[in-house]
Amino acid sequence: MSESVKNVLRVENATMQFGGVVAVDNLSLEVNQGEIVSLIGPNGAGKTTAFNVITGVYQPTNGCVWFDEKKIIENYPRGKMKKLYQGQNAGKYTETLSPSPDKITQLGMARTFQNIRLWKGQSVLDNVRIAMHCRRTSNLLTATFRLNAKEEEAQTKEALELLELLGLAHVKDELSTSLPYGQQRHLEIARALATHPKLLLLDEPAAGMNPQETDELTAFIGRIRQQFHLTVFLIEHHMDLVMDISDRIYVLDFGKLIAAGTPDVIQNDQKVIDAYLGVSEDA
Amino acid sequence: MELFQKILPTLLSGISAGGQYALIALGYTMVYGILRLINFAHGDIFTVAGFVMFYAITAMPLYLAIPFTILVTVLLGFTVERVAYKPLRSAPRMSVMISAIGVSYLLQNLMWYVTGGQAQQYPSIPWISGKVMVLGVETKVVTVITPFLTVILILLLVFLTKRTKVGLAMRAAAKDFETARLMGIKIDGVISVTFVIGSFLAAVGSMLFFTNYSTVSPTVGMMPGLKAFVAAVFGGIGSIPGAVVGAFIIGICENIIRSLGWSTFSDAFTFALLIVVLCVKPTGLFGEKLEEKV
Amino acid sequence: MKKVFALVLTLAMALSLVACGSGNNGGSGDESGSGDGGEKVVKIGVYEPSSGANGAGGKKEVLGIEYANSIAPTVEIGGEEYTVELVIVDNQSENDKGVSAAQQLVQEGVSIALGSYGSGVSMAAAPIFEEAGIPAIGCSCTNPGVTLGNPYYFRVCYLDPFQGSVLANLAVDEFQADVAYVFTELGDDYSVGLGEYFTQEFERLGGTVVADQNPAGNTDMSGFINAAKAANADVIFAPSSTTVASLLIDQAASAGIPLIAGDTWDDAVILQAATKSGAKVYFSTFYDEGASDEAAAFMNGFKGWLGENDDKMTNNGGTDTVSAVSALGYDAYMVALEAIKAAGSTDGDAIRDALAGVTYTGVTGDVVFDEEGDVDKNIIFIKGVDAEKGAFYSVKEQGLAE
Amino acid sequence: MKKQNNLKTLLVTLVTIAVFAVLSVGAEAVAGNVDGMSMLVPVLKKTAVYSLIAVSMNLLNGFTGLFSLGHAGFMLVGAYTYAILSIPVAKRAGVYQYYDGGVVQFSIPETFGNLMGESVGTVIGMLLTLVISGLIAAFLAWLIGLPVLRLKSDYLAIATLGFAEIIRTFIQYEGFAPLTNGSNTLRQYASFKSLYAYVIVAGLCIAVIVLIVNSTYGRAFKAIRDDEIAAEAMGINLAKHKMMSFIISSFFAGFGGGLMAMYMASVQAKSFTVSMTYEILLIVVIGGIGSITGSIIGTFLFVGCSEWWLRFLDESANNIGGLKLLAPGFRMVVFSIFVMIIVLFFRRGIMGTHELPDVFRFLRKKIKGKGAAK
Repeated sequence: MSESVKNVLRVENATMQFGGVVAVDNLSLEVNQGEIVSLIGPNGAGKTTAFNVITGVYQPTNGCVWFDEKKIIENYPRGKMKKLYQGQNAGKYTETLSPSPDKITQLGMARTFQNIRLWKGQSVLDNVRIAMHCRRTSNLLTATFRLNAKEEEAQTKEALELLELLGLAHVKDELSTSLPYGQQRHLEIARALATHPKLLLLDEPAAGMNPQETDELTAFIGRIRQQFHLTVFLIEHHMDLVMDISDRIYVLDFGKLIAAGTPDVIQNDQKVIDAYLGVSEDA
Repeated sequence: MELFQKILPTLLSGISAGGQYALIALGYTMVYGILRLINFAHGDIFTVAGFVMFYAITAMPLYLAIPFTILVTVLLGFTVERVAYKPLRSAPRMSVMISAIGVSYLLQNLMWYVTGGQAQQYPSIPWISGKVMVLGVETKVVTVITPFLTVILILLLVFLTKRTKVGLAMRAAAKDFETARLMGIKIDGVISVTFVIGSFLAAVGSMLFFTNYSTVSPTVGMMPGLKAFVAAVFGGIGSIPGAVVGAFIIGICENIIRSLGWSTFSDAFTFALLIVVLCVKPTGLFGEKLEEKV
Repeated sequence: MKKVFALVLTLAMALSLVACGSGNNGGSGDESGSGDGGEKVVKIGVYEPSSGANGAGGKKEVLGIEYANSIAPTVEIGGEEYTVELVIVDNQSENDKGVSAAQQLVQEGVSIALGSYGSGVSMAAAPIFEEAGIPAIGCSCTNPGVTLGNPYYFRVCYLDPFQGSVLANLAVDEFQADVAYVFTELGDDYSVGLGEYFTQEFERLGGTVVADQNPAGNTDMSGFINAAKAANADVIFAPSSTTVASLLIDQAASAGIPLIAGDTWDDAVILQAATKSGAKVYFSTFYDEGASDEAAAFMNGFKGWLGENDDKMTNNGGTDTVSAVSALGYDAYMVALEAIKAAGSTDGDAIRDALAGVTYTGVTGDVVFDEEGDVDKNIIFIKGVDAEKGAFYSVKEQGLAE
Repeated sequence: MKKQNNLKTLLVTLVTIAVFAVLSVGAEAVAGNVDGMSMLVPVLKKTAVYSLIAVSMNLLNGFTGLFSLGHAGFMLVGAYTYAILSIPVAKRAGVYQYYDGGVVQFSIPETFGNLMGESVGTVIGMLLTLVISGLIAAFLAWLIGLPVLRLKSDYLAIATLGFAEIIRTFIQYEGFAPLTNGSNTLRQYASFKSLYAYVIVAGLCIAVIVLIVNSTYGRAFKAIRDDEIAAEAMGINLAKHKMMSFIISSFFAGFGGGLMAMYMASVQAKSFTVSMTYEILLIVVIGGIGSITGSIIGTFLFVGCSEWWLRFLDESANNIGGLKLLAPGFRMVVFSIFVMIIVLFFRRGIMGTHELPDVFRFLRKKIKGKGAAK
């Protein structure tokens, strides 16, 4: 890190409670400019829920989220939840701020999904172009009568470049669902990049990939961070990848943060070992 | 007392209408509870029951005609499910709904073809067609019987769903279709039972309904069907008591509006009520709260 | 592959349909073709509903026309004998479908059109007939709008303003009514229009009107009956379709208030409903078999004709009751023949001009058209239901009080 | 390259419409001179009008995945707006016979006819009135959309259905009768006479819808249909885009309603019931949800079958032998069985989500492929 440390994402005391179940419990974390940070933990630890809170899919029950030094999400237990609330820091937050996911994406945060969510009926190229829709300058009228041809052209060109980068250029006209699994994951990343994010959230990008593909992906994530000046926050079970790539790692278990630090620190942390104990690295 | 005398007929009509809506609404709510399908054809099945009774009575005595009508209606409900909904079980919900609309279209055209579009007079059923005095107001026996019969049928239904094995299976299927299937519940059987019960209630409902409003025509079931559906949504779709309460509220409200001389807007009011409920409390009055899933 | 198969199959289906359809139509085309060869043919279009809300009534009107055609199958034009060919189309009681049907008549080259049951579809077809220069004779469409401003539309029945006024007079003369409850169907121009004219006249005669409208599809009439009772109404005036009527009759019976209605109630459905419930029902109609020799002859002839033919009987609702609309259909056909004869031509415009001068004594009364294309009938037949016998009976002939 | 492509598309569209217009003139000639073709022109006119309406419904139900059943309501508003604004002043007294000629005392086509000359001005006035019809329907859609579009699938369907019924009630209400003529028919307004006029106007509207569907907004709509959550996560504002689709769809439904009013020559609110919406929905399903050419083909088949080719099924004279099957109404039974077969066994309709040009391209490729193999 040559430049001074500036955090892109800061989660403060975020708690997500569904009925009586606390899925994420008082989670606080930071992701700094240019870093690659991983969020790991056993299955059901609340990792994806944390992502959903950060990207606005869920409204947290309590706590707040900062992006680019601006508070974007905040909530406190209200209504029925007031009585039900089991988490901590009740009363600390008093505001409600819950933009919809699209607003958050437009601020410069993009994500991929664990259970791939490509647009099924669309071609590979269109999947990427649709993600550029949020950056359009055209309005309905100009778009309908093709007065935005220049923009369209530029977008198509950029989309093709992205596909090239991810090795998908040769299948650009195929239906997205006809791609093999690994390529679908790549397409998800291409789609996320198409929104021009500052922060890229990857939810298990290597799930279902073989070791060779995983290695390639590791290298690739490093490359795009350089090329697009990205900050990356990822959830992953492949420990090789995580340890290889991460600047820092957060570990969740039963919704609670149990450890944080550099790969070396985490690898030797007793709590983490306990949480994963008896389970092979690839679990 | 004089005021009471004025209000009573309105209330009686309202309760009677509500009872009939309730019996139709139950068919909607049970099917929706399990399949998440608005069975648009339900109102038409109800009308077919009316016509079957009309034709049955010309060929056989009443005590045979009633079970015959119920049997035919139940068979129709069962067949519709097997032919038009079962093949689409894995299809998107929209396809099934379109299929339901198609069935409704077919049944209406079929009734038109068979009857030639003539409205028919429903036969009178001796025990319930008579007149009776209630608190100084003359009314039909059926008006008084309907709410009681409705309540009895509903209690039976609640007993069925809460205390029997089939009921347990139905509730399981309503909660989680896939898991229920994995747990060894024969889902097709459960769905068939649901349609059978729904059609049975529609048949009984049609007898009460047409005894009260004694004209059967191919499109007569459409509006009551829609209103019964509104009642089901209003009460919280999937909830049996909800459907009943919703039906009575709508029946009574409608009649009050009519008695105030605003009949023009009585249907519009029903729909407005629906939209308000959907916007304020999408799960209806008694609807089970659905956890958000992504 | 499956997709392609489906596509091919559907296309095949569509093509076979086209083939079927054109084959069928080709058949009817051939008939007229043979006409060109030997005998001369004049085509009369029948524009009536045989399906939809008014299908039952429309079919009865067609029967009257068909019966007339069986009586007078030819017409003499300029000394030559022409065979009359009926071209019957179904307007399905709906305006948009009616337009297609009317255009079909135009394309078929009819000289004159008859119909329809229901004023709405007639008004929908009026501009099409006018543009094509084809005169039309309405049978039972009573709304003033049918002929008003439509120079090619004529009709053989009386109009709603007259009918409404007469019925208001009936209410006063027969029932000494002070308060009338006027029940109309929301969205139905016939019902609302007749209600309006009744109200005007009834109020002019010093009565009070309480009115309400029934939204389409509603089956629960108890609210209206309650309201009528609450208003102490002496009569209920309920111009409505037969379906709504039979619902109303059933529920009005208990209230003991007599019901008055317009021409649509001259129907077996009403007879059944009123007989069953014992309600007091009176309505206006176009035709009374006892009114004249022509009327009696028509009734006997028509019943005999129905008896010979099962299909016709089915279309008449399965009974041999003679509906007023059948009589009107008969008259309309006969008037059309008179006009064709007078015009001495099959040309639409010539027939239109001739129609203005036609005088004809029909089974529903004399037909002489005024400049608007309407007939001047100053008496209306009032019929009632005899619940014990289960039959209609003539109450009186009602005119307007001066 | 892209620009050229656009130009080409535009050219192709215009040429297609022109070809259809020429064909329709031909059809009129055929109908007048060939026996048995008398229904051709009315069926084609209705096809043109209904195509536009079906395509507009497809935009919402097929391309955006919003299952709305309120179409008849917007058509009703469009038809009434058109009729009210274009009845010639002199004829108003006759049309609004119970309301002293009504409150509207001008006619847009007439005014333009006076200003710019009978023929040109009237046509411009009519087109303008059609656009106004669409705009009013669109405005209503905006009002209704605010509360309703948050609802999901079948709840949305039932709520929009309810709104359509409410709209109808208000139009029929006596209190507004000086404006709407209440329960009575509106008639004697200006309308297109020739088939080609319907074909050109409907064709241009459909062309605009095609342009929208293929624009960046159209792609966003399709993304919402395919996966709402992913669409939102990729920065597409769901509320805004759903509303946009709803408004556009309603605009064309209103515009189509105006055309339908012209075709029907008289309008009455009672014919715009739920059944009308169902019919259009079935057309869309037959053609293929998500295919514009499918909707057009579906309309032609639907209108043709229900009004023309199956008519012989209604004639008891055509009964063969002792079978008494054929009678009035049988046509509609056969027809609804056809519809059910398509709904059940050809769930994707005739075209699926494909367009006719795609199919041609596919076939050409296949033929070429075969040639290369040889």
